[in-house]
Amino acid sequence: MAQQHGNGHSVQHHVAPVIHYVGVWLLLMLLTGLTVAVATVDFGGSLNTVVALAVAGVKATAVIWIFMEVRHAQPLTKLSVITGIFFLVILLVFTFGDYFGRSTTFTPLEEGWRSDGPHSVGTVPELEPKPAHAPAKGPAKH
Amino acid sequence: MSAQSHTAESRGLAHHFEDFNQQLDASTFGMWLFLITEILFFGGLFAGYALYRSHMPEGFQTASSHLNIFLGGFNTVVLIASSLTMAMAVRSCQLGDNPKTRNFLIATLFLGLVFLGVKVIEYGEKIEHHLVPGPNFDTSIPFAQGQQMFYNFYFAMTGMHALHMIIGSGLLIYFIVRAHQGRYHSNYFGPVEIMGLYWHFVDIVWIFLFPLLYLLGLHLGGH
Amino acid sequence: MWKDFPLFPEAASTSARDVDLLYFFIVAINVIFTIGVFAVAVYFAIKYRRKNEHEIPPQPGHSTLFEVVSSAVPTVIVMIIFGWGTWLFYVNYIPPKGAMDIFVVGKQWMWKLQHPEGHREINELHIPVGQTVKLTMTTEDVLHSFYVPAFRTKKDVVPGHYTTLWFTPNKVGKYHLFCAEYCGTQHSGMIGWVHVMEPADYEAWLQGTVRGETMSQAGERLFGRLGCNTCHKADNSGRCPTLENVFNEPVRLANGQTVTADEAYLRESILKPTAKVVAGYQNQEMPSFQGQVSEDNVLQLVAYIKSLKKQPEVKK
Amino acid sequence: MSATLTTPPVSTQPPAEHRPTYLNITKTIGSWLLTLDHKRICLLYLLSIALFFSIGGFAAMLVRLELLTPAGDFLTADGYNKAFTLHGIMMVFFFLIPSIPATMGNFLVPIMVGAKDVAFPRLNLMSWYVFMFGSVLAITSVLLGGVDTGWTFYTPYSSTYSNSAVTFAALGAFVAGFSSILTGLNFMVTIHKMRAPGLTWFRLPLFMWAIYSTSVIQILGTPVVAITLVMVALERTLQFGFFDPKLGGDPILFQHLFWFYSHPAVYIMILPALGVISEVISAMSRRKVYGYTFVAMSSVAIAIISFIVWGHHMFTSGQSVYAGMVFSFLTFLVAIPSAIKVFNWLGTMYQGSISFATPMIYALGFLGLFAVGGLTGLFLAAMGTDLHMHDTYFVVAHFHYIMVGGAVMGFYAGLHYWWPKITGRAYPEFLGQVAGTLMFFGFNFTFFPQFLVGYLGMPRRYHAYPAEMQVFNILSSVGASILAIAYILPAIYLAWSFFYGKRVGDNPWEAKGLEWEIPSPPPTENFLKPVVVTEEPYTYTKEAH
Repeated sequence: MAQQHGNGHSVQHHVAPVIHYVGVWLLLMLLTGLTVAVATVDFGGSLNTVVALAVAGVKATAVIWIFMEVRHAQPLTKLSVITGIFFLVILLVFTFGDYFGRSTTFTPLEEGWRSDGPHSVGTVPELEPKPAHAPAKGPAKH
Repeated sequence: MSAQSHTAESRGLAHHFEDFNQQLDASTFGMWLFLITEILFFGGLFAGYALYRSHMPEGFQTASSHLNIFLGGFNTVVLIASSLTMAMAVRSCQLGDNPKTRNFLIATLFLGLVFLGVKVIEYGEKIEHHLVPGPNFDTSIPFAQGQQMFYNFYFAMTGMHALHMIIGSGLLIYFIVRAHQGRYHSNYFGPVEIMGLYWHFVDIVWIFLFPLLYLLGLHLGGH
Repeated sequence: MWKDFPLFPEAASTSARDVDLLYFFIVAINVIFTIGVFAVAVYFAIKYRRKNEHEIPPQPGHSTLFEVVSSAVPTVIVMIIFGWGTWLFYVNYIPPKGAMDIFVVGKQWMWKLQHPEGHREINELHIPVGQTVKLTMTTEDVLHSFYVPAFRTKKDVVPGHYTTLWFTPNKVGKYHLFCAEYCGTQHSGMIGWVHVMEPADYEAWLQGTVRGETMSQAGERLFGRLGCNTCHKADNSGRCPTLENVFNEPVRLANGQTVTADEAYLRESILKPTAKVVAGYQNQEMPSFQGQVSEDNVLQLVAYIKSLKKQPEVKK
Repeated sequence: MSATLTTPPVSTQPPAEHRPTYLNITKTIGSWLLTLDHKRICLLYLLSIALFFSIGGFAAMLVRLELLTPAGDFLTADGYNKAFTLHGIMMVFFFLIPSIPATMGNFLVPIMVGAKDVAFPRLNLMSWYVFMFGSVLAITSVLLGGVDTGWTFYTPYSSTYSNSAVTFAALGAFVAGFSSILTGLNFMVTIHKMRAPGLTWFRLPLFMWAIYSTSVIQILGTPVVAITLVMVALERTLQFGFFDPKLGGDPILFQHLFWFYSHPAVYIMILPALGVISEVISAMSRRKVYGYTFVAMSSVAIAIISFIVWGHHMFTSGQSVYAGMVFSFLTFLVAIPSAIKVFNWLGTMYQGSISFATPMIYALGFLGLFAVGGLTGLFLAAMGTDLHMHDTYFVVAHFHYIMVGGAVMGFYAGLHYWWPKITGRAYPEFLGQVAGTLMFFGFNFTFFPQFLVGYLGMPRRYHAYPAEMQVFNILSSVGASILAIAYILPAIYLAWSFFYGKRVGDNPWEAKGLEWEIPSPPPTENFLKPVVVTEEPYTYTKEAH
């Protein structure tokens, strides 16, 4: 894919009509209005962020696809855009994986484990390593 | 990317490239790789922002409600317009029309400076209200710790974004001069296209910053 | 001579033996593969050494079987180690019930340890053999790490969080205590000893040392001095929730979530009251005590709140 | 791969003194400092990293001298902390990361790709100046009293409690990171866009695959540490409390952001060495690399998997047990490609015609030490044992086996293998073999005792330790002095050979590769005639030469 040297010197590069650019500009203006409108509605909890990011994502894709001419670009350029975003997602997912994983605070009470985090792990048989002598019961917290 | 040029029709072709196609290919791909590093560079800040927002939601929402939505929205519109003028500049450069390119670049530069002007106003406002994190941060406000963390990221992110705008404006001036000298032609427009990629990227960063920083608590009302 | 220079650390806790077992398993694999690889390389180098300057040896073919085996065998071995190591960690991750609580506060270059009965120790920890001990640890400044090599375990101590570590010593003796996370100039001075004693000697030690007030007594004194009792009343008549019987019970928050009132929750509510506000109470009432109370005081207040029981039982 | 060059057989080229080469084409200092020639930039880098390697080595000697005695009596506590931090920063940011990519990579990438120069020559020179500016910042931090946070800059110590010149060191590392990004970017574009006709991906030498994978990591990882160091600098100067627990910050977030780059960074250090060893073993045994595609793909696999394993640095920092399990599992996976490479190297040596020239001595040493380094990683990837071994000298020994046993041995192997091509002169063979063997034994003498004292529980970064651990530290310090000699010896005879070494032909090893088909030292434009590549790499055909 690197070797399709153009025949001779000229660079074939088809130039998009102006209407494409103005069209995208209008789309972006609309989406900005939508961003503000969407922010006034309470979708409850974390859904607000998801919706806000989705609208911003659409705007960003429009800019990338048309303004930055990725639609005419080689597959390699498309791949590099996706790789960049993919590794950013890796950073976010694994970092938050750690933080969300922590919220399941285990309280090994009598009836087995009860997690207080948003997602309950359910009852897991009590793992009781045999201390030499079991003194009086008392809540031990992680 | 373009080194000394000798014959007229191969003006702007660097010695180590076979032809214009390879040179454009290489420089565009190189720019995209640089933009990947920028995605991850801002990504680190977004990761920090997202984590602390999930830890201190009320602080972030209260602080975000102080921000002036109108100025933020106006800036977004200005930046989208500058993206349009930038794209038109690249298009006219591809057609080899140097004067038109120069004019669109000047428009982009003007919009960029308007954006920076609005930022200066906003920063001035924050400094007045002692909302700049650090020793003189006004800790009497509710959720002081959460608000201070919000302003940490507000100044870090918009500051880094403004820095990229300043660098962009400097580059625009350079390209305006070269366009004015008529350096570009339909085979040699790579540098302006790369400038366009950089500018559009900076616009995309703002597209994400605007909802995350300005519209955070809008649904709670109270603006 | 070798007694002074041990080649292998003492194993003084129940989990030490398991860790050593996994250690020897991996050492065995390491020895086999290292000797194998290096011996084969040297053998080939000698057997196929170049005879004359321009010799061209037969060129290799390609056998996918070799490739599959050379990746499958390491994968299997490595998964065995993964399973074993993760099981070992997971089993020891949850402190068993009924452990003796010790509170540890790391401070730049010393360990402050507090027994609930009131004994305070600096860089020293006296514990009876066989008694499971659970350490609830925090730090007043930078990161530290509570590390006892003889028990084969360590845990970083992070400012702003409680981290826990537990072990059950099963051998009497005096073992090193180190700070394993770099914490500044005297990082290598932040060391001490863990004395594992026979229960009888431990009791003697308990009586022998001067006993300050217990942690909950110190907590009660602080509770009064800081004016907490003006709002937190036993009969729930104050403007703030009562604290009787609160510890380790579910608490409904203003934002609808339910959280267990564990040590971390109590600490956060003292230092950052607005973080998790109890349902039915505004969030502006309680001032933050950040900076007014040290980590030791917070631990004492938590111990006091843990000791508050509904029926007017004599204070432990 | 042999390329059908249309020039007459090279041997009839006039000797190097009488024809223009990239070395003698211009003589002024200005022409060297403003050069756009990738081969000259390689030599500029070689000199600068030799300087930083000696500074780092000097700091290492201070550390080893201090650890001779249990009591901290040679250096003060603060002095020791600054010594090991200087050792860490100099070695990681200013020697290991640029070592092979910036020197041999710069020299060979355009040649192995069949191009006149890298894609962006001016960017290449700029990356050297950015690198030197970064080093000036780091040296300034030393002159201002040194920095005592360790090369990991862990907050909150680095951002609020340390009163040493942390900001300068952090900005120095930040700027050096940019030089690494620019080099990686340059190589990726060159390999993608400037390959000679007929040079498909699977005809690229394995060194190119290794450099390509390293560039992927440099581009994807370095920006994250750049922003993290900027955040630390902001926190120190303007009190922006990103990581300050008193202002609601979380030090664990710093660790996540830091290790997201710093673990892939250790693969930036070792991957080029793996590429060099593939080249050296293939040339010294005169055999095609066994399982070429597997070895190439394992480089790329390492580059990608290295981004999802960083949690194994944080098993003991209160990380959630689920995240720990996921990170532990993935860390074990990343060991597999390295195992594939080692077995395929052995396959290459089987039935080969193996010469014991210096590069092969270093490559054999590499095989042994890299095997130990890789396998001792298994202890630290398993959560059960990591609890005991984290932050002890076991970890120090593990990563030195990979970095010094692997990356530095690989660097020396490559330096000796391509020395005739870079300078057109031969290095003294016997001295080279002596230095290689000395380095292997000196290295083991230094770092093997650290495994034992590590399991005994001696924590990292201690300048005073319990008396019963003294034997191991004495052994290690003695070994370190042998290792120092083994490092200085090549520096001396290579410098000598640069000016007075015996002239060599274009292919002294009779190896296969585009770089062996051009004169040594090569002319500025590398290839005298356009290059067309027609066959697989490493094709040592049966007919006698």
